[in-house]
Amino acid sequence: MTEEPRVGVFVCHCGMNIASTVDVKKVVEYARTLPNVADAKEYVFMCSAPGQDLIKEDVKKCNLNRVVVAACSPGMHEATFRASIVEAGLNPYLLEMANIREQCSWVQLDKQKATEVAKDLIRMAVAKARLLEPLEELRVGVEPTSLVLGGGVAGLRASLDLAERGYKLHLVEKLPTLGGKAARLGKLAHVDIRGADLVGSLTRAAASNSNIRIHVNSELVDLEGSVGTFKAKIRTAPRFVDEKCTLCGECFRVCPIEVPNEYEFGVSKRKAIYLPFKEAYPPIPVIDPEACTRCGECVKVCEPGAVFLDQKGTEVDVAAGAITLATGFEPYEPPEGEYGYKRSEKVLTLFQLERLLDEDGPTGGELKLGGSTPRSLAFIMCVGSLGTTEKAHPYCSRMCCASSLKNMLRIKDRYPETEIYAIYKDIRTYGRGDEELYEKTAERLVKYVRFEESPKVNLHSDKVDIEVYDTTLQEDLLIPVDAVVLAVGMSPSADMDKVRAIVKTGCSPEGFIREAHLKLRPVEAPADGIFLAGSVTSPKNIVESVMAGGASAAKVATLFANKEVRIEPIIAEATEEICSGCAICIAMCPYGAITRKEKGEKMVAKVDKALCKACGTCVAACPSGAMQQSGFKDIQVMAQVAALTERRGG
Amino acid sequence: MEKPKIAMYWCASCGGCEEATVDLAEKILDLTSLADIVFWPVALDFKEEDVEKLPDGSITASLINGGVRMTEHEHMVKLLRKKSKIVVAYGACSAWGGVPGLLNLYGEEELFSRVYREIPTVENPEKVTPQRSIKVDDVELKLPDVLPRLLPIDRVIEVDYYVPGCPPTPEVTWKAVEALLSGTLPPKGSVIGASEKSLCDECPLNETKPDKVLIQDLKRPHQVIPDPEKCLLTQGMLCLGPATRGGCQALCVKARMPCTGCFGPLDRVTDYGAKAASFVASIVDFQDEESIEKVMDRLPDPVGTFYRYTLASSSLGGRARRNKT
Amino acid sequence: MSEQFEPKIALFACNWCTYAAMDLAGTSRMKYPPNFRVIKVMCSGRVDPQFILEAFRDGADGVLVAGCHPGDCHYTEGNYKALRRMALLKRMLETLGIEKERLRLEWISAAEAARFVKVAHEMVEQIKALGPLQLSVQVRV
Amino acid sequence: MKEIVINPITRLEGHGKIVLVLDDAGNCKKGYLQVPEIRGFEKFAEGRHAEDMPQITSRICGVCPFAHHMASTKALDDLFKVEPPTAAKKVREVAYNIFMLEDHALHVYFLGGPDFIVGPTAPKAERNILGVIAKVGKEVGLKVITMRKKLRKTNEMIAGRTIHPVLGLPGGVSRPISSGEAQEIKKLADESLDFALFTLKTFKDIVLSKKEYVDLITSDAYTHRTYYMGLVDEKNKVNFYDGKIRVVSPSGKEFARFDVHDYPENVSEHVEPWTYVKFPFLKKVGWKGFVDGEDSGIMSVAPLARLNASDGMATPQAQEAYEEMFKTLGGKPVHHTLANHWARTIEMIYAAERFKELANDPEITNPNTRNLPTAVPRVGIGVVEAPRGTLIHQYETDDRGVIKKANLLVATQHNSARMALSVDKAARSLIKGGKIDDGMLNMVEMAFRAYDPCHGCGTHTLPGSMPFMIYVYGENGALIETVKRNLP
Repeated sequence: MTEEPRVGVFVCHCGMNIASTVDVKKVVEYARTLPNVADAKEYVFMCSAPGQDLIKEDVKKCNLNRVVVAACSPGMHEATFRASIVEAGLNPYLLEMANIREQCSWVQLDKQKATEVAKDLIRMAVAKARLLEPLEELRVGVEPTSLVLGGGVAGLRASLDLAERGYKLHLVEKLPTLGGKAARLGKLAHVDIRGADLVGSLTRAAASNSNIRIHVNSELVDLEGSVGTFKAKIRTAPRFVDEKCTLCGECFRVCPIEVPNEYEFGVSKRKAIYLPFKEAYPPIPVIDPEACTRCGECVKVCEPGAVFLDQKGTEVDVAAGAITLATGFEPYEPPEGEYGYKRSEKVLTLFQLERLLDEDGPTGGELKLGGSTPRSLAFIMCVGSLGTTEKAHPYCSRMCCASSLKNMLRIKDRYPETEIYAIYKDIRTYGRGDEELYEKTAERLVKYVRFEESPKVNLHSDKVDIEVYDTTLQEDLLIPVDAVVLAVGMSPSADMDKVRAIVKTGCSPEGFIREAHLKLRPVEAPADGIFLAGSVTSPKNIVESVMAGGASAAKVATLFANKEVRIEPIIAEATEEICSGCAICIAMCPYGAITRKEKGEKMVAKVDKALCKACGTCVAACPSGAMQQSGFKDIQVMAQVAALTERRGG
Repeated sequence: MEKPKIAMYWCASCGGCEEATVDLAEKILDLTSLADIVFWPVALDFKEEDVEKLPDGSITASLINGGVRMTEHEHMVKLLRKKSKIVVAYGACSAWGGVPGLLNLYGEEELFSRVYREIPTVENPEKVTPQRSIKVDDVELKLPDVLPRLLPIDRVIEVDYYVPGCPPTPEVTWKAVEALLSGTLPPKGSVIGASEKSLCDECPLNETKPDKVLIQDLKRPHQVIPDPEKCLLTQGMLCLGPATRGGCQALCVKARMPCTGCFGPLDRVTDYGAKAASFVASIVDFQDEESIEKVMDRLPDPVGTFYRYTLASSSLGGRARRNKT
Repeated sequence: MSEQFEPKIALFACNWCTYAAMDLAGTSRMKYPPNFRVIKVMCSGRVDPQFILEAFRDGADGVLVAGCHPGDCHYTEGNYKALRRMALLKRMLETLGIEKERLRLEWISAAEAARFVKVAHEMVEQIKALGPLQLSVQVRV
Repeated sequence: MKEIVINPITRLEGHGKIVLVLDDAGNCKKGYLQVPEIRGFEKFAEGRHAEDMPQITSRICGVCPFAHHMASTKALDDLFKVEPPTAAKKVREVAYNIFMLEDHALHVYFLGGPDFIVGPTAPKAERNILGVIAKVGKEVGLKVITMRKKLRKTNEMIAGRTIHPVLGLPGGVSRPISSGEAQEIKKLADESLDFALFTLKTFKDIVLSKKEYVDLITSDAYTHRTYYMGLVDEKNKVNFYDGKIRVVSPSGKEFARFDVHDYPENVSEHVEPWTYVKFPFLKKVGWKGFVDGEDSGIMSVAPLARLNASDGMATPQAQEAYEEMFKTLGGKPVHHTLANHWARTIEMIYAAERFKELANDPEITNPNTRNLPTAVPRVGIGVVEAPRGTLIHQYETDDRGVIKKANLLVATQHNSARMALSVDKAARSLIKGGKIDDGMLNMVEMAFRAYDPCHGCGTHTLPGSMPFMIYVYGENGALIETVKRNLP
């Protein structure tokens, strides 16, 4: 910056708000004595039209090239005064404000002392203003196409809400079918429909919406760029069966391979060539490449010739302005032996129970364990939640209580004689209608046993014993039952870390994805352009997941509607002539905005302007001073500091 | 035409800077052919008065090493400033006080009582200490005054250029001399002869760094046998290379020892120790106070570590000294 | 000086929390001592230890660095970086003969105007008790 | 009465300033050597990390940084109670002998030597390395310069840096020597020995062949009967890197032989109000003022002292030269200060021979050069023979290895009392009748340059003679005359 700074200082009375405790005259006189101050003026309301005109005229008259306004908090009128100096032909970032109302006149009583504070604040502002530089606001055009990862309820809701607003999007699902976990639940609480049907209505809508391009059996494998201009690489695994398939079912019959059916949470088996479930979308079978031996039986029996064992996977690059993460959760998987899990068919998880109670499930809704229907059942609650065991998560998984209660009632409906124990640490029926479920179970004589020390499950050939200290009765109980249901909670989805690594976003202490702000920005990731739906951020029930999906769609739509993102130019930048590529800054950035790029054979840090959010943490860490933040450069802040007293600031 | 005149002078230094110039070896002869060395205490001699006699600004460039410790130094550097067109702070001591600047953590009294009384081998029943002036068989013997603090020369006179290093390597010295003789010089106050970037730029281990440089522990050199193929900092050793000006070609790191910062700060850094501490603290990969403090406990002497060569030039200049009010 | 000692305290305030909290204190017409001189930064993570030593050198009797509560940083973790740096700097200040009470790190959210006022009173009292710093330092000529 | 101040302005902060007091007859009745400098390493060592001391204390002297670095490193071995692997010890000793050789060469050819090689009476302008080159021939001169450069480059390779090395750590050295490097080192070792032998030959041809020089060396003005101290191995042979401290009396009898840990029982330091340097002396004899003889605790260190304090050299060719010297100068101990120059060339041969032994020892390329300390540090003491004499570092730390107290007995300091004697005696025997001429003053100066004193290396001047400014004051302290010595 070659030109000699000519600073104009404009002190506002704000009616009496400032003038009553700050001697404005004195302050203005003092301001005139400061180095590089070309002129200082006062006015009763600087923000008023005449006040702003005063500034504009003065900028021209005294050809000022820096402006200090001493008035209210920048939060109030920085924009106003920036606009007025722009009209006067100056760059908006050549303005510095001294907050002498909120942080001075309003909080001080003694006029003399308040006046001293005002003088100091103005001296410091002038010191910084001298070194201000013109900055150009950055704008990035936004590609109005979205990328939604995860085809569960949250992802589907997010996709539909966006598509219905007229935006195009890619819906990417890792599994061969849409629907997520909800599609594998039986009858849902409060509404008398099965999970598969609930999800089915969404998948059908998505499938028939021309704005939505569905990629099942697919994963995001690479991501470049930033908000507005992401470039995503989507890899689709081979399905080995194409749409010519008529679902005659011959191939299932002849396939010699049987493996546990993950869509039934392992309570039944499926073949190597299979249709995940009746309502699966797309309604095309798929071959499990791990299980398949390539024996070719299916090819032989396939009339339409829809099976291709040598099919290859495909990769496609898509441009996206925003990304919504709806990659869901995993049911908590108890370690073998925990509460007898996997040691006996009499011990099953809540999700497995859902399958057994589903009319379309393997048993047609019959509750049969090893051929017989249990006459007594114990639900152990909070399995994998509330820190009940060493491996358990510290948090509450929110959905397991209501879901357990619902299932208890289903069992009571179907097998009224069944004796049911609810062994719980805490019952949290916070959702609408859930409390009624709780009361109904009481009416239906479900026996509640509360524990602090998690119960012990002893397996016997004919029955299961549960040892537990009941904190209500305050005595040890031995409860013999025929079967045990483990009300397992929710864990972060298995490939969460893989996804996070690709989209470069942080995780919460629980291992879910961290929100930009827990309360105020719950469906946004810290990095711009990354949105969050469903249980990627924390355990959620279906209602909450759907809400989050809709909310995230609204956020994406807002971004798209603006057509471009404006970036405050107070971002960080590394001076290549000084940067040695020491890499200290990279770990400082919560947004992954800094990378080391080879320049010639040497390395230097490079900041992605669109990713930088201007916190300046990398600048404070930069050991060489190569990294600087526009508007908050070391020399600018140091000048402000040096002006603390007149010793050096004068 | 007349050859440029060069002067070299030493204040409170160890002689290493002189050795460094002697290590120019045969290049010294080149130097003498390019310039007249008008003043070089190790080589030639002038008495103060003789310098006085020189016309002001008649010396093309004075290279001064060592910090200002005694009253004579103060006087002499002021004199040289007057007589020289260009004054160069040569070496860590004159640029930032260097290792002897660490004495600024203590007062003169503490120094004298330690050296002349407390040290166990001292046999000093009458508690004698050296005197500024003392009569011994009616002759007055004088000793020069020790300043309350050691000062980098730019706290006493204006300095035009800096040549960093403890000591500057022959390569750096020669580059600086060439710059001075070529006359094509950077803006006043610049460092000459060394790199514009920090040591990492020329360190063979820089590319071995992972994307994110973070540490869970600080290790002092005697506590770890480092993998010579990996960046020392990423192994938890306090290598100050990232904060230190390059130019030495990473001599210490090549000897598997961390950089201790003898080439000092880069242009935009005003307080080397604070900056070095800032980057080190920043990469301590913990978020709870207790774990952070645990890591800091591993480094009992941060001041001596981060200010090894620059304490006298730091914002505080040493242990805070209050104005007598 | 005959009048009673009014310390000068440099306050590095995070734009999103403490700066806002101070504005709130103002709009709620709370009162606090006239000793703070605010230097606004976008995040406490921007505060370079150099700034703090410079402040002491340039006449500050105390320095207050204030940012968002842990976990609430507007930039997710800038305040943790501040925490790390202050932890180390405090140790250095002790060796450098500056009482650690003169450097204070506080978490004050945008809503905690009252908390700011409380901290302000506390710190001013502490520093008045310590007395003026008034360093004598040589600067470059 | 008059007072003469000789102010060696080669360095203003002192490193030797001479005050001569003349009686009314103009005869010198007292000469003082003042050291008006203090840098306080013992003090600011406090609070530092112990393991940093080898690098911090090397800053005491940039001419002999290796000496402090090594004494400090050995103090750390002791402090952390950790034994370095044999390979590490050998690497240290290789570097150390290279350093001794190179530092002695500096003195012989650049500093003290010119007095003899070019001659004390030769014009000042020639009394420097260039004069030496003129005298011994250009190729020889270049040989000296390149030899020194090679030695220093090699130490840079081994120790990271040659000025302020970074090699030393408690329990070893920072890096091993690669087999490739070992090859270069072997080559250099052979050259070094030739060079050392050549140096002795040159010294003999030029100095010992001239009667007036020998007379000068043996003249009474340069003779003091003091105790002598130096490190010796178990066979009482000179060793630079390690051993026991041995003291012989002026009559050549063994007075003491002790481990460095017992130095506080054997050595004390006397303080004078007119100089910043302290005067170590033998505690068991006691401080009797600035006098020599059996009853005065004043001792001497450095080359001649080391040879006097030992029963010989540990290597054959050095031993030969050792015997020759004592034969020529009339048996042990030799009390002639100027014989230090001769002793120095003999030590160069030893350093080169020892260097060669180690260079050919396959052990030096053993990659295992570090043992990590485990003990809780308390107190550590280390000793080496610096070019200028016995050098002792002692540290006391807290559990974290932070220095609580440090004590440094610097080599030159051990000579300070005898140096004061030398200056006083030379001045008194040379300056008579108020007549002061240049030659005399050079003689006075030679009296202590022979020690190659290193109060921050004040007397290391290329011209080989220290420029003087002499002020003659009258009784009333008024300046009577000033004499300049070899100023342009």
